[in-house]
Amino acid sequence: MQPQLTNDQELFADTTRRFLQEHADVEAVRGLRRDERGYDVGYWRRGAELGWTSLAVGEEHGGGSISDNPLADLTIVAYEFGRHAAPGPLIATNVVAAALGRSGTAAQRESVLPSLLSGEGVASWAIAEPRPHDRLGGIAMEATPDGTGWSLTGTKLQVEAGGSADHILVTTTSPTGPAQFLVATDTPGLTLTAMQSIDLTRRFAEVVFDNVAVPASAVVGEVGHAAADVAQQLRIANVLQCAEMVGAMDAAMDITLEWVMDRYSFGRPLGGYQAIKHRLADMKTWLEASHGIADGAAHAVHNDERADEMCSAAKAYIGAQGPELCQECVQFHGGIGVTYEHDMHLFLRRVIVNATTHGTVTDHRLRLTDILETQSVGRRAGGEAA
Amino acid sequence: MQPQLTNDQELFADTTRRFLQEHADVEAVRGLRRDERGYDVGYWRRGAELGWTSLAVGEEHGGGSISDNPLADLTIVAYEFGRHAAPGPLIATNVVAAALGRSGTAAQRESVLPSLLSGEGVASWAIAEPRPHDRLGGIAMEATPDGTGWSLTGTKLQVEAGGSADHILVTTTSPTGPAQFLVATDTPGLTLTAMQSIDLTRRFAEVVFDNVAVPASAVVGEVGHAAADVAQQLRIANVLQCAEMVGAMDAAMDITLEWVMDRYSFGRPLGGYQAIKHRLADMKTWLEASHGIADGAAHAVHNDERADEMCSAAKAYIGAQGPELCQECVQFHGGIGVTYEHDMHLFLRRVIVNATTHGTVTDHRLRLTDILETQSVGRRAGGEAA
Amino acid sequence: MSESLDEFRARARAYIRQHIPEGVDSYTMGSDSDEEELEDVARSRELQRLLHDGGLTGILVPEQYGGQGLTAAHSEVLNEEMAGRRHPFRLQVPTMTPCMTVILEFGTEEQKKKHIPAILRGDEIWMQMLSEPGGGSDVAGAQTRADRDGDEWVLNGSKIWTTGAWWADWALCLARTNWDVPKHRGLSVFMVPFDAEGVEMHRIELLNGSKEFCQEFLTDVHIPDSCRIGDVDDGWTVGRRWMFYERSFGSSPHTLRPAGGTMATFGELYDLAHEAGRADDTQARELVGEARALALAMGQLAERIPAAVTSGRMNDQAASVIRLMGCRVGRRLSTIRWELLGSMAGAWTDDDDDLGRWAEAFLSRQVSEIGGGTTEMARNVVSERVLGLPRERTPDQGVPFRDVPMGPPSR
Amino acid sequence: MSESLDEFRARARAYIRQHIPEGVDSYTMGSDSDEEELEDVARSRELQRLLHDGGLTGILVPEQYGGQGLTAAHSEVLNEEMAGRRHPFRLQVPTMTPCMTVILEFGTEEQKKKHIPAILRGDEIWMQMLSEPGGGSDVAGAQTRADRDGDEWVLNGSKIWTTGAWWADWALCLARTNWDVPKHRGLSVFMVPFDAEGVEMHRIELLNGSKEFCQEFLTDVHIPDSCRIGDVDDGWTVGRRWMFYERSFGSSPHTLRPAGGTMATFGELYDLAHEAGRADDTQARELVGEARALALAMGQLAERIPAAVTSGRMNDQAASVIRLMGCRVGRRLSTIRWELLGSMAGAWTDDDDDLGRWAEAFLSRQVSEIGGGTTEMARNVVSERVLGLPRERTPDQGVPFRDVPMGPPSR
Repeated sequence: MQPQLTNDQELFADTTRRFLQEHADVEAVRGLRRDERGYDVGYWRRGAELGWTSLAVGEEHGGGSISDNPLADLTIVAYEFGRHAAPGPLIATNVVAAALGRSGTAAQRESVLPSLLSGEGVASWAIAEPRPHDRLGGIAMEATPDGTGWSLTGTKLQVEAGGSADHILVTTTSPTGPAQFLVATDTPGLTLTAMQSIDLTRRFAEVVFDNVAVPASAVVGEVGHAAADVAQQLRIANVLQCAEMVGAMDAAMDITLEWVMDRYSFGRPLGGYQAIKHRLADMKTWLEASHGIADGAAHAVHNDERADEMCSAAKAYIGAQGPELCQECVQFHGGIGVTYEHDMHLFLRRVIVNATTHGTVTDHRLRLTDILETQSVGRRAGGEAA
Repeated sequence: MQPQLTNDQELFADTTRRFLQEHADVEAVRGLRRDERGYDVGYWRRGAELGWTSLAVGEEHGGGSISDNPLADLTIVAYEFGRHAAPGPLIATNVVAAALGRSGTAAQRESVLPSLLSGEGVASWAIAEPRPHDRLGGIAMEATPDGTGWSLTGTKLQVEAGGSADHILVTTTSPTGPAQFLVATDTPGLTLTAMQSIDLTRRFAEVVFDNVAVPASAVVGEVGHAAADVAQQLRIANVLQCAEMVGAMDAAMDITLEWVMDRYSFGRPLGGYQAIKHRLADMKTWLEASHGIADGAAHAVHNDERADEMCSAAKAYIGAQGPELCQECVQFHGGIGVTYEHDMHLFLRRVIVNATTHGTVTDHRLRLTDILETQSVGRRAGGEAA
Repeated sequence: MSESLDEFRARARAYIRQHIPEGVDSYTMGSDSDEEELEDVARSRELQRLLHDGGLTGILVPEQYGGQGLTAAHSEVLNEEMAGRRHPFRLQVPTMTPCMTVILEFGTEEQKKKHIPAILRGDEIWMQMLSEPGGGSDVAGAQTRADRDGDEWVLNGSKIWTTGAWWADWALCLARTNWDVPKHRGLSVFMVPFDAEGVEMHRIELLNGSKEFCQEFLTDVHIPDSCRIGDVDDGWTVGRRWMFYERSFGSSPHTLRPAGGTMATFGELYDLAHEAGRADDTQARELVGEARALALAMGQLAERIPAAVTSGRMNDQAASVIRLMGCRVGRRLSTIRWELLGSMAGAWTDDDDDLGRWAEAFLSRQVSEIGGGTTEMARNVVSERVLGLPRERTPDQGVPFRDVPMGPPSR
Repeated sequence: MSESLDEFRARARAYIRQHIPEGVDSYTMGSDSDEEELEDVARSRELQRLLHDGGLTGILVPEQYGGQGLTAAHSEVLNEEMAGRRHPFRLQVPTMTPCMTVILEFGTEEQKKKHIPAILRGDEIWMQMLSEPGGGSDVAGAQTRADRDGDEWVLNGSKIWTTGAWWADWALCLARTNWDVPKHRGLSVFMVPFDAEGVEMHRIELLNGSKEFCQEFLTDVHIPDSCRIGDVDDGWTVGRRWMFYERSFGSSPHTLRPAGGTMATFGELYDLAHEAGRADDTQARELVGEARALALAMGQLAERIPAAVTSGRMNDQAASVIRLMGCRVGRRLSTIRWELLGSMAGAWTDDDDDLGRWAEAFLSRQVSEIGGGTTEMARNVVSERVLGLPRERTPDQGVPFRDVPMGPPSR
């Protein structure tokens, strides 16, 4: 990630790193394997005190960033989360907190935001849907007007930390276009079911809305005009996912480099065999490019310039190379690398999950082509060189 | 290709090999670069005398095979063609000769076949069409009844040796289904235009039929019922293409193995570097698998058992690995490998062309899925395990 | 005198139809609970006994050791006749090959008479004690020691990656009997019963939750010299063949592989795309076709190489070509399946458990590139022993084993 | 005193708008006839002269050598202002870097005063005489010899893969001046004018018909000692930096790269799919998206690594990471384009000449993985110099060059 941090960012990174080393070491992570939430509530609250959930929210709403680039600050946490395969609803909470900071009503900000910022409460974003609407951006769930409020019906998948969340920010269609609602998870008609996942500590839920009645005050932003908010949420989610993946890849690579230097085979260190060296050289290249494109995406979102394109490029590239890099790391470890007691799979799991939620590699590649198509059509129509 | 040849086949292979070594060495091939036909007429006639064009035609029609498996005999020639990147309309002529032997009229057999068998005449098959009908099996060209004969209109591409051919076997649709016609290239309304190609000696043509009037006697097989003939022609073409590709891959690999043993870098032979060795091991694996699947396809066509599936698997596998193998061979040669004076590109060219005509890799993969789909639907409908 | 293929087929068919239940057995790692696995082992023993009683085991094994004394062609016929029938798949590898084949090739008359009939009856399940913790791909660098003590040998050390050792009976064990000679010249092979005193078993959990693999700790395990296979210090002669058999198990005529067994797997690929809702998408369809082509090419290669070895056109190291192809194809197929899953590849509902299974298979993708010899070792063998490229220079060549650099100690 | 970025931008913009024609120059190998190429070289010299007269060349070169004495940031501004304008692309690499940068770093005052202003004016086009036939990736194994003869050096040998040497003026040449020391310690670097007596030039035809590369035969070429750069036998000090500059040319502030130059290439990918009739096919669309992601990742990497080197976080060998990524991305992009062509990839009509160009580009796919250092060398450097893995042991280390095993002689 960012090669150049400010002093304040360095300090923040260091604090987060040391906190995770102490409270989210690999043994702690393994211990959470069958934990219902997948994280310790006290741990999460203390993380929130460090600022994990406040960075993407303006000071006027109780948040605050380290630098003038809140998203960059947030990627620092996400990167460290990846490096430690750390537990906790980081992406889910921050996406909702940022959305409320941006487009929430005063009442939502007052009633829900503070608990997210303090780590007492958890919220998550529900966007993905089952087949045949499982492609990125496919939304079939409908909000229909119901008196002064709305009635919501549909199914959402891969809702991160759904089981721990007090509130769900749900994205729907409506008669006038995209809409979003903030719904308490104890609202009648809403059913949460745990999903199975590759990740050891991250929990996902299926959330079924069966004629869930919500008041007009549940609307986030404006009904029919939520597209920009949804896009921004996806960007934040993607940027954080990428930062996490890069962190996990860094961890996997470091462990592997140490291993191939220590491990002797036929009287020579593994890392001295040219076939291994060449593959590690390729992996280093993927890793550095992943850092680069992850930073590029964060930068593009911050500057609101080619943001979707860079986010999709980052997810498409890292989502393809990340799992490959971690699998190569497993391979170089031999037998020990495929055991549960070895740490490698924790990073592999995290990378796999991030590569497939909020858009698969294929989804993001297709979106890149959509963007190129628009540019190409524009270029041919306008007769100007891009 | 076939690890076990009969004695007769061995002898035939040897004769062909020695003939090609003498008359189609790499210098001869390079010399044909700007030759209009891409081969010497006398050379082709002498090859025909060796049997190159007679194998797929029954003895009753003047042909004759070496063993009881004419297709296997033919792959022996195709393999040697690949090994030498040899010139001459081998695939084109044999496909048409086999088609006439199988479904030609007595008149066609008498008037056209003898010249193909003697090497005096050349014929080619016109099947591929321009976009949007360029996918394998896409036929838009129509034959419409016209008095007692037929009128043909449409465009055909990648017609091998079109410029040398006296006759074209053209595949069309008709009001009652697929149809095929044998058309002399000097028929009014038929226009041949040379296409550009990667191959140095193989020439392809675009053939435009503009209301070409042909008599009923031009029909090959039965109008509306040509599907089986077309399928068989494609199988023969694919099997021969694969045998050629395997031959070219073998040649490229042999040259490369010799090179990496002779060439020293940093005081050691290139072939002693583990990174190179491991890639060569992969290439050997692709090569052996290509031999295996090429033989498997020839065998499947001979036995008429899972023929389309095996042909498509062979083209899909070899079409993907063949160019990669040859490119790796180029890479290991370094600078000299990308020069015109080095032989490597002759084999690369041949493999690339064969990989893309009569169905690209993608085409054949998609056809494999079509076949699986039929089996799967059948399995689910019939309730039986495949 | 010897039974013709047709006679054999008729006999096999009749017996199988009457005695062997219909169904397909195949192996999915980590999918069973311990109880299920033990039941399955018991069922495998029963099936083996059933086949044995019908004269359908040990097809190539001489009759004096309880086999049929027939040919590989008979074995193929048996595979065909077993299509669609349950079979004792847990007794095939490593019991029938490499273990039984090693005993058959190197065992004394007494050893063969004792163990081979028991194996064919399903009474003895064998495993391989080959790899060691810290040993990696360097099997000949074994550090488990066997010290002579009169008519006995005393074994000390640790072996790892022994599949299903917790329900098996015996193992072949490679141990070091001489530390003062280069590594290949100081090894010997022993037959070790798992119930011997001093054998402690520890089960290893894999990343996908499977506990199939074991690590054995050998502490002063006493083994009679009659359990030694091959000459003292000449264990590598046995070991090379052992590993050849291991690498070529997929095409061995000593294992039972009911015909059509893999066809279902091929079909599954399309079904997977269909189930994942992507059967109409050219991108997914191309992946399915790519996988299909790879699987068919793999199948043809697995026929071609043994034929080439039999005819003498290739040496027996060519089995590594099959192993390498298997690694590469396996990796790609696993990845293709994962790609077909779409968003279900990371988190899935209980309803989509069939899809989730493939997500977990992707997680453990490298298992099959490590177990049974790594892809890297296969590449070494293919490049050096098949292509004849120069051997890798390593510091363990020609020096006494005790002087070979070992790196920091592993656990 | 020094010109601010804004001032510089204003000055550059005004001059460029008035003097530099609109258009895009880029390099497509083998696409021109000799006549076209010579015209293009002449046009490049003119453009260079135009820029020079506007004070827009040698941005980082000190004023005493005819440059502007400004910074990399100014160079970036110039690239931005040059967007959409013709530029002297044939004078960038290897003339500006690595040749001019090597002279700037190692040349004497006299050498710099003589050559750098001439280069900036477009009067001298430079090439690299580095590779040798039979040398492969082992640049330091040069066998071209330079023998001292009073105040002169006599060069004998052959160099190869010199791009466009037939229309260039000068070259840097690496030659062996001492055969009795290990290879890195017996080299020296010379400046050689192509019109010197004894220089014979042979053009090499590439597989795609391009005749851009040359081989030079040097027979008793006499060069004054004043043409030597760096100390005698210390040529590898120069050579290492030379090759560093070569590897990092893509991000060098010494070369002019009008902004947006590569955007057209990105757009082309979609257009190619569209033209090939496959723009509605998800399979083709995924390939286009994959290519786009690779290109963007490549772009970010090319920014990240130099920043990391500048900040000291990585050493200057990290340029090989960019080179390696370029090789891998280039290979994949070339393959993707070829796949998008469909059946036109093997044979195409004149109407589809645009598509055929990509088929020919696939044919010469490896050129960019060989020229400028092979992918394999880049992997060696990344693994050994960036990751710090053990160096490959080779028999040429520490022995006199004349005793290094060479294998059979090459032509």
